[in-house]
Amino acid sequence: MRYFDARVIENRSLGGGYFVLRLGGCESLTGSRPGQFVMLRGDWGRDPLLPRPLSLLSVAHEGRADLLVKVVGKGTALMERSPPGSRVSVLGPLGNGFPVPSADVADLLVAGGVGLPPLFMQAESAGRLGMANGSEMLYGARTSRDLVLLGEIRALGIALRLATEDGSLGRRGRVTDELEARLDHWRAAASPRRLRIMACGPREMLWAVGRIAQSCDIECYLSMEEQMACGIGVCLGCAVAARTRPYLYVCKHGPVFPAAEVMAYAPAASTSQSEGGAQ
Amino acid sequence: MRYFDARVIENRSLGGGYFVLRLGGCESLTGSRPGQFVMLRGDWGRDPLLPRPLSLLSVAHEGRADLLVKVVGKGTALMERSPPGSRVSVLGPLGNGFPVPSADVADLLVAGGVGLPPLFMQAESAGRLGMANGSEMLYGARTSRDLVLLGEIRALGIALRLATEDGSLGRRGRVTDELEARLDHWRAAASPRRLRIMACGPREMLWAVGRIAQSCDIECYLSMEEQMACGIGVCLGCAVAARTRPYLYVCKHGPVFPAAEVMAYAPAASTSQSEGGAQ
Amino acid sequence: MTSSLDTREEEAPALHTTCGGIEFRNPVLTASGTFGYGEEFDALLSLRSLGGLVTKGISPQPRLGNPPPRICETAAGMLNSIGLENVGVEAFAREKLPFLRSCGTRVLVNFFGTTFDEYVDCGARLAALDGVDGLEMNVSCPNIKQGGIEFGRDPTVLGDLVKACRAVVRKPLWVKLTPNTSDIVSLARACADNGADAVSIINTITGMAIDVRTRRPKIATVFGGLSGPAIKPIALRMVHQVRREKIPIPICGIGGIQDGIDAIEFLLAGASCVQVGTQSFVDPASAERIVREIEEHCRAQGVSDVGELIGALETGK
Amino acid sequence: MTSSLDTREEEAPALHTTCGGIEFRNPVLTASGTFGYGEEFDALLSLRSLGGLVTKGISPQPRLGNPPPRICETAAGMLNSIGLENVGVEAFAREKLPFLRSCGTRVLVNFFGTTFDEYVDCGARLAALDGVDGLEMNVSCPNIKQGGIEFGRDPTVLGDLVKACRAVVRKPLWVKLTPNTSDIVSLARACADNGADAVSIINTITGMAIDVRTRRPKIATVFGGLSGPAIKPIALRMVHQVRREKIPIPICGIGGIQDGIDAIEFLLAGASCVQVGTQSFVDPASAERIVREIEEHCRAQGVSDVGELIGALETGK
Ligand SMILES: Cc1cc2nc3c(=O)[nH]c(=O)nc-3n(C[C@H](O)[C@H](O)[C@H](O)COP(=O)(O)OP(=O)(O)OC[C@H]3O[C@@H](n4cnc5c(N)ncnc54)[C@H](O)[C@@H]3O)c2cc1C
Ligand SMILES: Cc1cc2nc3c(=O)[nH]c(=O)nc-3n(C[C@H](O)[C@H](O)[C@H](O)COP(=O)(O)OP(=O)(O)OC[C@H]3O[C@@H](n4cnc5c(N)ncnc54)[C@H](O)[C@@H]3O)c2cc1C
Ligand SMILES: Cc1cc2nc3c(=O)[nH]c(=O)nc-3n(C[C@H](O)[C@H](O)[C@H](O)COP(=O)(O)O)c2cc1C
Ligand SMILES: Cc1cc2nc3c(=O)[nH]c(=O)nc-3n(C[C@H](O)[C@H](O)[C@H](O)COP(=O)(O)O)c2cc1C
Ligand code: FES
Ligand code: FES
Repeated sequence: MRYFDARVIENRSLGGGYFVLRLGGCESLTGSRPGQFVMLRGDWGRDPLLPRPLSLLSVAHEGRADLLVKVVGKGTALMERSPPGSRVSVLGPLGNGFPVPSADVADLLVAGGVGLPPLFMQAESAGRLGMANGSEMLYGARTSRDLVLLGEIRALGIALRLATEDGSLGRRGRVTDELEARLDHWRAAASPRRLRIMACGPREMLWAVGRIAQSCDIECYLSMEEQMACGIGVCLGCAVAARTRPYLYVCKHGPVFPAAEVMAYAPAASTSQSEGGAQ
Repeated sequence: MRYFDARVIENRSLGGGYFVLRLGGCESLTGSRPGQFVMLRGDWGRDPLLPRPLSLLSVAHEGRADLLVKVVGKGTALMERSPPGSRVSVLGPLGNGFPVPSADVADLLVAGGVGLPPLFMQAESAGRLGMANGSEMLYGARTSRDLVLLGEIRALGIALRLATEDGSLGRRGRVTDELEARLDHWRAAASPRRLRIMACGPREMLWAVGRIAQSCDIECYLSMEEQMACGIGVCLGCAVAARTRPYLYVCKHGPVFPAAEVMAYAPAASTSQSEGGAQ
Repeated sequence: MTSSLDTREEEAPALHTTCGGIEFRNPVLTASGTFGYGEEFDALLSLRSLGGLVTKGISPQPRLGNPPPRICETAAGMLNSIGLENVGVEAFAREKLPFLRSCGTRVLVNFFGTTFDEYVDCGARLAALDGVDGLEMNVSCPNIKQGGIEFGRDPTVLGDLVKACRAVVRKPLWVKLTPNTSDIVSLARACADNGADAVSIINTITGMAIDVRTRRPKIATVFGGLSGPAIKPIALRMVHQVRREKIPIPICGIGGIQDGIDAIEFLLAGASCVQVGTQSFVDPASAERIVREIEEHCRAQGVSDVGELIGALETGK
Repeated sequence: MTSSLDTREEEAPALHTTCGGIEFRNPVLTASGTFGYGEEFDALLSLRSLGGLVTKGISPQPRLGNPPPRICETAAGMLNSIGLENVGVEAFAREKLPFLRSCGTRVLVNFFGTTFDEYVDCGARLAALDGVDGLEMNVSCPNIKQGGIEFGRDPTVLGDLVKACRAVVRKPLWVKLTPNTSDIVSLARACADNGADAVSIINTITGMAIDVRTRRPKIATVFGGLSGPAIKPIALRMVHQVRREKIPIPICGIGGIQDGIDAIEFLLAGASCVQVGTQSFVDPASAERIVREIEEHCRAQGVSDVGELIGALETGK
């Protein structure tokens, strides 16, 4: 973990408020694991004050790091407007990351919306290890506009299955519907490889994924989000209720947690479904 | 006085931290008087919070307005970085402005550093009325780097005399030294036209100009600065001690004041000189 | 206006609210000392679009105010030490009131004194004026008899002052509380117990700033009042503390409001209306915009009457 | 380091300062709750470059803290309601102190209890530990016996608490005051009168924020503590108020410090040293940078000893 200045070397808009920020000067991020994140702050005075947590999308040689960001508020809006050459402060890599791909395990990478980056990086890493074709990525969002980097994902050599709530691309419905379908398929196929689920996305989606995994007794990892101030475990701000301890910290013990660790305090299915549906 | 959105259409650096911001969409500023100012705020969130007062440098047809700005802190630094197309909020024109040029009066326009804009606009206006060649501009700053827009000033048809503290351009010394020299000259020349002084610049310079004018009994106008919040006379923040009333407001009664109105509370010459000299 | 074209007439959410005996077209007022006597803003926004305005604080006699510098900027805020400069009751009635009478919005007159008697005198004279819809008492003034401590800091002193003014003011009487207290609830209770119609929460918080080069305070009087977005969390907390204790008079929420969302936070915390202060310097048309933003929020959230929002905070208790 | 190369050795301004019985290399400490137990920052700045650090608040027993969400951002600040979660004295001594003993800077341990006895017990046990240079008592905790009002809000209660802890703590004992008061001077005086070695001014200011979509508080406990640049003017004012009254113990200034200039404002207002809190989240290397900026300011202004700045505010009185 290092704290350093980096520069935006490219800022590529993907439409729909999504953009990829390519940073230079990130040598210290070499060797980061998929699922790890950085705290990032631009050169923008006191508004907003705190740095923003962003997952790594990809880390390349020569100190290049890519982030996939969606505009949701002030900080991300300022990032979207950062031209190449802008200075940003970076603290990272932070957090634990996903388990490494393994030859005897088939990973189902479940991404919801802007939860894509850690799973993209996981797929990239699986590809590098020659294990991508055993796994698949399920990627869902509201509309086709929210499904980004599809070409790049396919280029990683991983099977990609899409879902949109409005049916504009892939399955009409939630990514968890697709997950259930795929689990049926895998069970029917009676693959010799053990199944494992890794998910990142909105909280309701994570709970739904966790419940599916629990009901099928499949190993499952969820990448969680919480409000963060420090990113390094000192402010104790990013607490999540956990099973083995009253609270764990997303920035330090996570962001990736075994589902069982955090599912204990997930709301009951019905509530969560209706909350999600009320949108 | 109007409150409206304008756009930066050009942002020209003059070096040394000076730049000219050309705004489009300023139709409401047409007819502004030299010495009037605007409250300007960029699209930059809460830091800094308050708009910044800036004198008009020039107002042209088709809603174009030029401002000459020097970077001194956060707000001006953000303005310097505003690319063409940036949105700014403008409130103006504000304040009173200088007296209009008159055929039987020779005006000595005394500008110190970034105090140039109102006097530039005054000279421009004199030029338009065909009275520029009767007047002269005395323009002083620390070094030649701080003397900007010299070609533009000369193009207005007004005589220009320069002074720098380090002697790098024009007279070595303060602009008030040049002023005294010119007053000697005018007295010797026994011109039929009445003399009048208009000045804008650092406070110490204004007090010095005011004292010179008082001692020679010459009509004199000083453009003052104070911290401002509203620019329209409601916050009562920009008070200056005055002769005819305990306090007058720079934004409402000024920024241009007859020297006698504000000189009553100017510090004694010695203090001011030594303060200035201590820099 | 524009937005009502987008949607059918009957869907327009009801924005009117009542606070402290005054009915307002909508819950957005402008705060004392940040909106002059209204006139200056006539060219910048539609006064008729506002719920109301509160004038600069008036004292029985004109006051000169403090020496400059009087203001400075701070992080997301500003300090001011204007020194309660104002034209006095007489000039107010003669020069400012005629415009206010026809400005098309509710007018509250903020007032103060430097002694008990001055407060009572000032309140009585202002309440007698036609065109004044209500009074807002500024109790953040130094009480000379009590060694310069603000009148509004001690619940007993405050209660007595409110009672004395109440006796002579037959119009709605609001009291604007100081946040320089460890117990805003007791102050609010003292007002309610002594006949105030509403409390305005909060006035500025005492602060200071220093110019490190000159080693002098940035404000000539050393201390000044902090306002702006910086204080919003504190103001909101105080509003909610008073609301939670079920003090039986309504609250006008003030402090750092920049947009409709901020205003709605105050309503949810328990305010019946709000005042926009420093933001009128940042964006002179903000009060009108905030009305629009509240309306948009109500539409988007299916709120048919802004009254549904007042005190609707869910704390799970 | 780099800057001392620019200039001749003998010109380096003296930065060391003494506050509340502890000598510091320079006046910049890091604030409790924002710097963990130091370890996490070892990779981010040079701990040896700091004047000192203050640990997260320790209680006799471990505490779990509050449910999430615990923090949210506000204008130029943040709210937190961590709930004083900590590892407890025992685990602190066993797991955290070994690192702190060799970290190369002064270590103050922030502590608290939920009863008088817990305070005394905790203070005594911590003071007995080797490697602890001093204690900072956090009195912004709810006193369960007094209906949840903070211990530090009443000068009498506070004085008694300080006296009780003083009797068992033979190391420097600082008291960190709550700003949720109308009279910071009386609180500081109660500390001085009862044997405290210094006062730290200020802790966070109670505030709140609301999510208007869900109508719930943004912090699970409804109220949280406001910190960051937003509160700097208030903190600075309180430091100066205490200094002005010539309370006979030194002050450690805290609240919204972002850079060297902010730190110097506190020194001029009367603080003998400062603590950097929230800024360590904004810029984890800031405390070290602030030391450098203070040094640069001293050079630029011809100040040969940072002590010259302490209380050097010129108010013209
Ligand atoms: C470990 C982690 C990894 C993340 N990775 C990515 C990523 O790769 N790409 C991406 O676009 N986003 C990511 N996020 C979310 C991202 O941090 C927030 O979208 C961002 O902080 C919002 O900042 P803002 O200033 O734009 O929004 P704000 O104006 O601060 O707020 C807008 C909304 O976002 C919510 N929000 C603000 N801060 C956070 C936060 N720290 N965590 C969760 N919600 C927040 C607010 O509650 C509000 O509803 C990640 C978050 C975490 C915790
Ligand atoms: C009527 C008027 C006309 C002006 N015209 C021009 C102009 O044409 N061009 C130009 O470059 N500048 C002009 N100024 C000065 C300009 O307003 C300040 O330089 C600017 O506000 C500084 O903002 P900042 O955020 O960059 O600096 P800050 O970070 O706010 O402060 C930097 C320094 O500038 C001082 N300062 C801040 N605000 C003001 C203020 N409102 N008035 C005076 N000093 C201030 C501060 O005390 C500090 O020392 C004018 C000021 C007034 C009052
Ligand atoms: C320049 C200025 C002058 C003020 N004058 C008064 C006043 O005369 N009477 C009063 O009760 N409050 C006065 N206030 C306080 C405001 O009405 C308001 O309570 C405070 O600024 C907090 O709101 P804000 O954060 O929206 O500005 C003044 C505030 C400012 C900034
Ligand atoms: C997340 C967080 C946790 C804190 N924990 C403590 C604590 O345990 N004990 C304490 O005395 N102060 C605590 N504080 C208060 C700080 O030490 C400091 O007094 C306050 O934040 C103001 O300084 P700042 O504006 O520089 O942050 C905490 C502050 C924050 C933001
Ligand atoms: S963000 Fe500070 S502990 Fe996790
Ligand atoms: S700036 Fe507000 S009165 Fe002049």
